[in-house]
Amino acid sequence: MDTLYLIAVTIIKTAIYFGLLMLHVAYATYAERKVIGHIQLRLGPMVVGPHGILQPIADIIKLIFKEDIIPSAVDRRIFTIAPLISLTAALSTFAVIPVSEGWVISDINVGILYVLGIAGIGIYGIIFAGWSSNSKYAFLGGLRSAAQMISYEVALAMSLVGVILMAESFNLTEIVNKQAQYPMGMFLLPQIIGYFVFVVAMLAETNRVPFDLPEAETELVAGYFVEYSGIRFSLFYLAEYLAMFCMSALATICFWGGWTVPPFLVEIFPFIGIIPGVVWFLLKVYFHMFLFFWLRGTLPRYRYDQLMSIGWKVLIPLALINIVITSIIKYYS
Amino acid sequence: MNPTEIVKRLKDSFPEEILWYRCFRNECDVTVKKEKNREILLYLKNTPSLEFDYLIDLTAVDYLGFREPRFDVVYHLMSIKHRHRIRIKAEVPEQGCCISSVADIWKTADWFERECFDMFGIIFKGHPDLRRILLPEDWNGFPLRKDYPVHSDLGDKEWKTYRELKEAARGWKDNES
Amino acid sequence: MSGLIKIFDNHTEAVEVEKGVTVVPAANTIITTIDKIASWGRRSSLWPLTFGLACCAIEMMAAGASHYDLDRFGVIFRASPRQADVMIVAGTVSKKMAPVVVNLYHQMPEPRYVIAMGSCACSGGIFNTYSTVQGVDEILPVDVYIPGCPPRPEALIEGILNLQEKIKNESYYRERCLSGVCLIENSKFGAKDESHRNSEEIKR
Amino acid sequence: MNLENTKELIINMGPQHPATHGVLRLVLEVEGEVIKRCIPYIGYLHRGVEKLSEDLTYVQSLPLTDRLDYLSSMVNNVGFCIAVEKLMGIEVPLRAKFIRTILSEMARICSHLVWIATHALDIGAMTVFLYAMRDREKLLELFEMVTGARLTVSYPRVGGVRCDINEEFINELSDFINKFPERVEEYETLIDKNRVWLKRTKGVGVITAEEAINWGLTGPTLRGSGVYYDVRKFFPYDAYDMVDFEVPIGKNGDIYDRYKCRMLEFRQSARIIKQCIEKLPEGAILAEESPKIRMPSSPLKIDKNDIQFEIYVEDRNIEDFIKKFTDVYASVEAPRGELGFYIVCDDSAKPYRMRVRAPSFVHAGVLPKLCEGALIADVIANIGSIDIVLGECDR
Repeated sequence: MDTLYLIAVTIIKTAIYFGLLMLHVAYATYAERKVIGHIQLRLGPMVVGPHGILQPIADIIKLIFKEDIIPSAVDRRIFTIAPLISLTAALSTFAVIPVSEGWVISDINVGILYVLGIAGIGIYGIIFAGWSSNSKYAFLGGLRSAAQMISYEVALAMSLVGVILMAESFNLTEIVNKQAQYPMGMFLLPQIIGYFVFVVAMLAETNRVPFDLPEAETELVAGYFVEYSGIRFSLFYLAEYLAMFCMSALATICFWGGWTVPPFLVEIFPFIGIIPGVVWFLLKVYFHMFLFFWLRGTLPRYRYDQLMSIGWKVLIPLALINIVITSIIKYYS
Repeated sequence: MNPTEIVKRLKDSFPEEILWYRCFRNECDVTVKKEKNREILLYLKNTPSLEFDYLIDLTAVDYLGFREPRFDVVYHLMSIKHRHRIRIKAEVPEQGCCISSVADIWKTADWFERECFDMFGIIFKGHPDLRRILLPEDWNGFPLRKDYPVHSDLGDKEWKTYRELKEAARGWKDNES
Repeated sequence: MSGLIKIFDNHTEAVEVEKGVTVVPAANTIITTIDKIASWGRRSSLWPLTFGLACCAIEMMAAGASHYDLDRFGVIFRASPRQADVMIVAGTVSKKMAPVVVNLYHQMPEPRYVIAMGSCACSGGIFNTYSTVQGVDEILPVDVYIPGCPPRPEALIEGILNLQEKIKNESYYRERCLSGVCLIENSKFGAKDESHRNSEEIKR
Repeated sequence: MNLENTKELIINMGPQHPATHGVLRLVLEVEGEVIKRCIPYIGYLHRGVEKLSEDLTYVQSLPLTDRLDYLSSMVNNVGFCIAVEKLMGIEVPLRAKFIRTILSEMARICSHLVWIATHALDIGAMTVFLYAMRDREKLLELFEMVTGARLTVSYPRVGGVRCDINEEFINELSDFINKFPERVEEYETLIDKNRVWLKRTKGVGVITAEEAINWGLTGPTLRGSGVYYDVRKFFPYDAYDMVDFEVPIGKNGDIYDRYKCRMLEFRQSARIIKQCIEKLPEGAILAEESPKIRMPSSPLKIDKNDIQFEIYVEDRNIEDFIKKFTDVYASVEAPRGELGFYIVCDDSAKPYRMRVRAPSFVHAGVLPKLCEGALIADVIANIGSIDIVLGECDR
């Protein structure tokens, strides 16, 4: 009976989580167009619904009703499975991400490792897509993506080692709770180097500007998903935005104190203590999402070799230094 | 240097090759025999006081029905140092329609000569890669010759691929109506 | 179509209202709703192919830029034909370019639309010469013509709005295959391969 | 692994590609990301302008030149008009010269704005694109005010300009020109101080001065390599010898220097326009002897006494031919480089041959040299930095 109950609860939780997540992803595209629009002195979607609020819905409906082309020269099986791998991997990461105290589908004790591991699987989808498309642009996009992800995964994981050392746990809820005793209730200040490395690596992991080489529009047309159309294309799109959300959530949890309110804020405005933790969590995630959009509106794109040298020659040494410093401080205090 | 002086020096160096010169609106053109065009152009480029280091333009003109060697290959030269220009023309007949290439003297000439070949069918001997440049490889005829039609309807001379495209389009056009 | 009706309604028999025309009674209630949603989605997010040919492409760029901002209408340019819905033929189509244009058209997924932007794409314009196609409708089915040399960005926006109007009035199930698939089947010069579309897919 | 059976990956870039500025097609042989060979294919926009003009009169040919380099159609028109004026021996009224200069420089700013917009977009900075287009929109409005068209203006006439400019236009233009240098600084803060931009442009796509001359490059692409050549200074036309301006020159010949040259040209253009507005004289705008549009079939009047010639061959009766066919070459400094018109006249109302010496055609030819050994991303940057317009390249 207990097991059944557990399963039922998990399913319901997952369904709610899933629905909200999809809504978020859909409106992330809308938010991106709006934010970038305003950076670029224009308005973004305005006509479909008031202030273009129905734009993402229209996009999704259109993509669903679009013809789904499977080109004759592709490797059919891999071509069909690739977007699913990307999407599944991106979705699975959310199973362990807590949005508030106890609001998590599965509270496992190696949360960070799980997220990093699953995010690593996501790149198989991209490589498969690039390989199976039988298109040179897609192929190059897939290769670039593979090299980029492998290089930056190292930096990303290393930047989190400092956090793990300080929290003495892999569990994400635990990490959030440990942050209470640090200044501002966050790991942000003690782990500032780690945070910097994490943000740069997170941009590269999610293929966003200035590291959007795998899908660089002006070089590789659309990169690895150049041959995908209709619903399959939208799955890649979903996966990309899910990955962005996942990385933002990870940054929030590991560096920004998750759903907790910075204590000094509560001291100044006592009433904000009533606001539920999930709101704080979302606000912090939205800030990171905004960061993605903001950078997209501002920065040019790196070249391939420069991207690699930044990853290996700057970020990884920085992350290592961060680990050493953290360990020394940890050891002596 | 004054254009007429340039012509004079050219005439002194190549007395046999120069056919005539003409000055109009302070621009001089010298018509030469096509056999020695490379030597003349090299002389113009390498002589210190002339130093025509810059090939502005290379083209051809078709004088069908007006003059016997039908084509003129026209070189526009300029010297950045001395700020003077000159125009050299080489007569090319329709039979044996060829002239030596200058692509190794000026890199610019590479594409200009290809274009000239594309448009007039003049063959440049010694050119590294003489292919059509603006039109498709299997195009019929040389459009800038005076006996080529201007307008779109080419009839039999139509490019093969385009004709097939139009036939294919006729298929759905019939369906639509 | 009948397959979809059967999902919702398995009992009603089809009635022959006219000779050769069978209709399932009351089936349209479902179909029209889907129709409406689909066509709303389609017309609200028209993604054109980034495909500039000549002068008109500059006006197309201007229409996409801040002052006119095509993004307001949900129009964002996609560089890959696989993800585009509408091809704006902006500029003179030369004969050398014609196979490429047709090829790109084949690579776009159904339903696909073509806007001929500018005099050259409509009729050849002033360039009645040996190397230009006299209007892109000689090789592609065109939905909307925008005259002008080049048309102003406002004209392009008007053209896109007209296309939306056209989509509004057309059924989701309307067979647009006359424009695309038939062309692939009929043609001799290998468009079937170039379009990279699985031929079995088409037959289904 | 058996390396003998490996071969390079061949990538076909274009004619439909977001970064090839229209319909340029490049076939790249790459090894990994490094380019081993690059073969440009052009002609996808070949419209037969040169052939078509042989079928039209001089005045009718003018609109064709608009559509060559459609980003700066005004300069093309001026180039054509200057060639025909030279042929006919028309002296243009002073006011018309100044108006032409003003509008040519506006066209140069317009064209460079599109260049910075697309170049930045190619490198990935998409916001610069929209900022530049905003200013361009203002200039196009000014163009519309005078000429009635945004892009294809057909404003100059052989012997002058079509209509006069008014006070309102001058006021708005001065407003714009006064604000414009600030705007240029705004672009520079957006990209010039950006590490990513500098990394992508410095030391990439280098052309030395000798190579640049040998390849026949002109305009900012040549000047970026440190060669001082500008048609406006060397062979002044219109009012350029009456205004004071500098020609910016680069040093290293890389993408950054070419970028810098164009950025400095923005300011020089603004300076020229400012001086022209100050010095703008009153008077006629069209020479009296200019050909009338309504009489297309009247032949050109050319004074045959102007022709001096000397024939060195005795055996040919060539004198009539020499007298019949007169030809001129006139060039202007288009935003892309030297735009030349070579016109052969056979005394009829139509050009016997009109040849356009297009800078983009020459510049596209240098692409293989620039791209070989570079990375794929550099190809995009290189195409942007030589600033080609395919309408002019393919004609």
